[in-house]
Amino acid sequence: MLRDTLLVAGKDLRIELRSRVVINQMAPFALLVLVLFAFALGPDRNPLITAAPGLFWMAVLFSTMFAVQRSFSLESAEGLHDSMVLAGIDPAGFFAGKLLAIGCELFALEVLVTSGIIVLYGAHVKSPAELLVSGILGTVGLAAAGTIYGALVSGMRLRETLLPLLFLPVASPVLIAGTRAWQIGLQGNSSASSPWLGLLGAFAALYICAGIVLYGPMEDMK
Amino acid sequence: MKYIYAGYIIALAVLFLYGVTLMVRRARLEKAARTLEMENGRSVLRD
Amino acid sequence: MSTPAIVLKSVVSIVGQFPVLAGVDLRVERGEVVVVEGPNGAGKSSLLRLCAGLLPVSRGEAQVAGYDLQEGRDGARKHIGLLGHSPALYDDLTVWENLVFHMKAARADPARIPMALERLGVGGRLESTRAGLLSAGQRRRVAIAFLVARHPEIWLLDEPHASLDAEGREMLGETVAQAAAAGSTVLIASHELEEALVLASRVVSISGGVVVGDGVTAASRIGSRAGTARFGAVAAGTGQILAEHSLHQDLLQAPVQGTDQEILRDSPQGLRPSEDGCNVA
Amino acid sequence: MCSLESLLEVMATIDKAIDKRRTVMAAEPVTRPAPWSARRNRWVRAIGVAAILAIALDVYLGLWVTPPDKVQGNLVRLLYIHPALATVALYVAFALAALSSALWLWRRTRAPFFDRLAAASVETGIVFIALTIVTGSLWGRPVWGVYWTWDATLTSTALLLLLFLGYVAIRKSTADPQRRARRSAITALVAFMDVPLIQFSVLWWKTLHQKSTVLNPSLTPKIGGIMGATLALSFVAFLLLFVWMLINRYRIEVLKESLEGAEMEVAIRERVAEAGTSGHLELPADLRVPVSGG
Repeated sequence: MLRDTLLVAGKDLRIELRSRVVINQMAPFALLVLVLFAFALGPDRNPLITAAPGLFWMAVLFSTMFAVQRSFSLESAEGLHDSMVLAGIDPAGFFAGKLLAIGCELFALEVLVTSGIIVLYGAHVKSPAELLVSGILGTVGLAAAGTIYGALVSGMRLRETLLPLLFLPVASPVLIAGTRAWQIGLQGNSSASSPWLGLLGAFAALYICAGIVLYGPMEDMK
Repeated sequence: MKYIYAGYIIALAVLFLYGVTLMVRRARLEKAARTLEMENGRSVLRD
Repeated sequence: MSTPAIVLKSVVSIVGQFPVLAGVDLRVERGEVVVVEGPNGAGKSSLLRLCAGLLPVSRGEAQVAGYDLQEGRDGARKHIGLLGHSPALYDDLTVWENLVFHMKAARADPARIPMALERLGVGGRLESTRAGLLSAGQRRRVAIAFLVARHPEIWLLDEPHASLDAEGREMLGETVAQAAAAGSTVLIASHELEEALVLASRVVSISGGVVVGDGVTAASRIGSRAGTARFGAVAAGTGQILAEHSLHQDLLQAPVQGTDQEILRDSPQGLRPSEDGCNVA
Repeated sequence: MCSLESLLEVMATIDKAIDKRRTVMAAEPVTRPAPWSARRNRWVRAIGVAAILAIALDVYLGLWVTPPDKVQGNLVRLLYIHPALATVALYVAFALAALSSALWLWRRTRAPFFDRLAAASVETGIVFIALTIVTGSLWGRPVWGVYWTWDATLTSTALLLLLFLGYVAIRKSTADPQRRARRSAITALVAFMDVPLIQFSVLWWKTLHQKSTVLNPSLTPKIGGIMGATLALSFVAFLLLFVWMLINRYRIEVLKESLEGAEMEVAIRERVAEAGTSGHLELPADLRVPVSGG
């Protein structure tokens, strides 16, 4: 299974390096979201800073959806999907590979958005540990849930509208916990962050297991 | 107190409506199944 | 004869609400080359995709390469190579990367790739170009090269001649001939009958999701372009007897190797060569 | 050239093959479920009547007989609907949906029954959970002065409603029964897995954020006597109603699928008929040999 995971992830990331969709399109989009939020909340600093954690995770949530849609559009060509199924790739490996690829892309975007927030909003970070840990756990969780729903709707007619409808309610705990963890990261009293990180960790673990268990039946329904 | 009455009335009305629609849908489908059955001379229902 | 390559017993396959296959009976022995023909939407591609395990077996039984398609589908997939309408290539990756990925996914040895690419005339410079830049014909040759490299037991070719030039078709002919000679079974769904019939030893007509005819072609040596095929098959479901008539007038000069009986004897369906040379399935 | 008999013989074999195909299709055994014998129908009707009586009693007791609460005054009367709706929706309907989806996904226990049961319980559950939200916000209105405050349970219930609306969306947009069943089973499981997470995160989000309101509708005040009895009655009443609705909704699902199945049989037969007539081998002109003979 690990073999297939690395194979699929390697392939996705290599395609990404070649086509540079994330760098050319999603990165500017993430920054654009930050700027739009600034317009929405007005120019003065303090509303932006207080809202910064929430804005960060909203930007990450939208990027997740784009990354998932992009990642599953690779295999949308008729022949490709058949050859993937025919090659007998272990479904869990395929899921983990996609998860890994989307996770890396998202993490890169998050680093960009964080620096964007620090620069644009002038937020200064007291304890970066919180940001890093919540960022990783949140990203893994979002990537896992996103991959499950991405696979579920791939091949369906109205997948563009179905994916947000299905994915966003499920991802809400990450938004809530992530925002709280981030707030603590910015304010610095890191003692209070343990329940939120625990929640993010639980979400990530739960959806990774769900993906590995459920991916088999999902695959052979195509 | 009027919120209480509103709460009760809305809840009961919606439940009643849903119950009635269920019964109507079921009746219509049962009839459709029976007519289809007449046409093909054998049952179409699968459990 | 070891276990037959493909055995389908009144197989019904329902996709969405529509029965693409409505009761197909087919038996293909190992090493046979069979052409599946029929009008558009008759279910040719669906038959191939079913054999590849990509369509559900809603009713009936289906065994491919000895595995039952309902339970042991994964087992069967290791032995099956499918060449679909759109070749399975990632546009952003180079030809070489594409093939390496597919070979590794199929747990096959990537070392066979250079040889396969050379055989199909897409080796050398083309290897490092992005698949997106190739022409449709080249992409199909790369897809065929993948099949050659993987060398599965059962080849399922869906419209293989599409977008192939003369040279490409000849290469395809050779590849199929070598595969059949090496004991693989080949199923070709095609409209271009002249090309396909040269390769095949048997024609299956399918229409309306049902196999309506199964005739044997007395195809002789394929080899060079000058191969002829004495067509003794009865195209079932049409009532037209395709009497002894070589495919192309200009091909007559090459003699047909082996006598009638010799050619027909090894055809699995045990055709009765009647005196006046008209063979009836 | 070929003699006529061999030609006729060929034609005969073809027709026989096609006829055989048709008979095989026609004789397809279609299992017929018991048309819900009168006895079973009577049972269903009994449950329905019992549900209506219980609810009538519950309403009567809740609105007029039970004494107003010291703290909340008459507001407490919603206590006899809101918690019952919430518990039935969450811990009966959606739990049942998740359980039957899991059973459907597991190969050994896979049966159409579970898929339909999941569909029926989700749809009924959605009605119940929507009403929970309505009664909850109505309960909060006089207390908080506004219909919606980001109260922990209200928010998480709203999220659950959205979650299972996704289930209905997926179920409606796939045609193939097999694929639809598989997709909705997975959606139900994944959605139900999220329930505890949402509950916790919203609860902590509310409580860790600021002290939760005293009059939190889900914190049922300690009650006894007539009020406790009515509360218990409300649970039984709404449970009965749910069971009645579930059975009917399940029956509708069975009928719908059977009718879909019947149309499919007809489609198969048309396909087979179409095969007999138009099958032909398009050959290049020079190869086509005109059929000669008597």
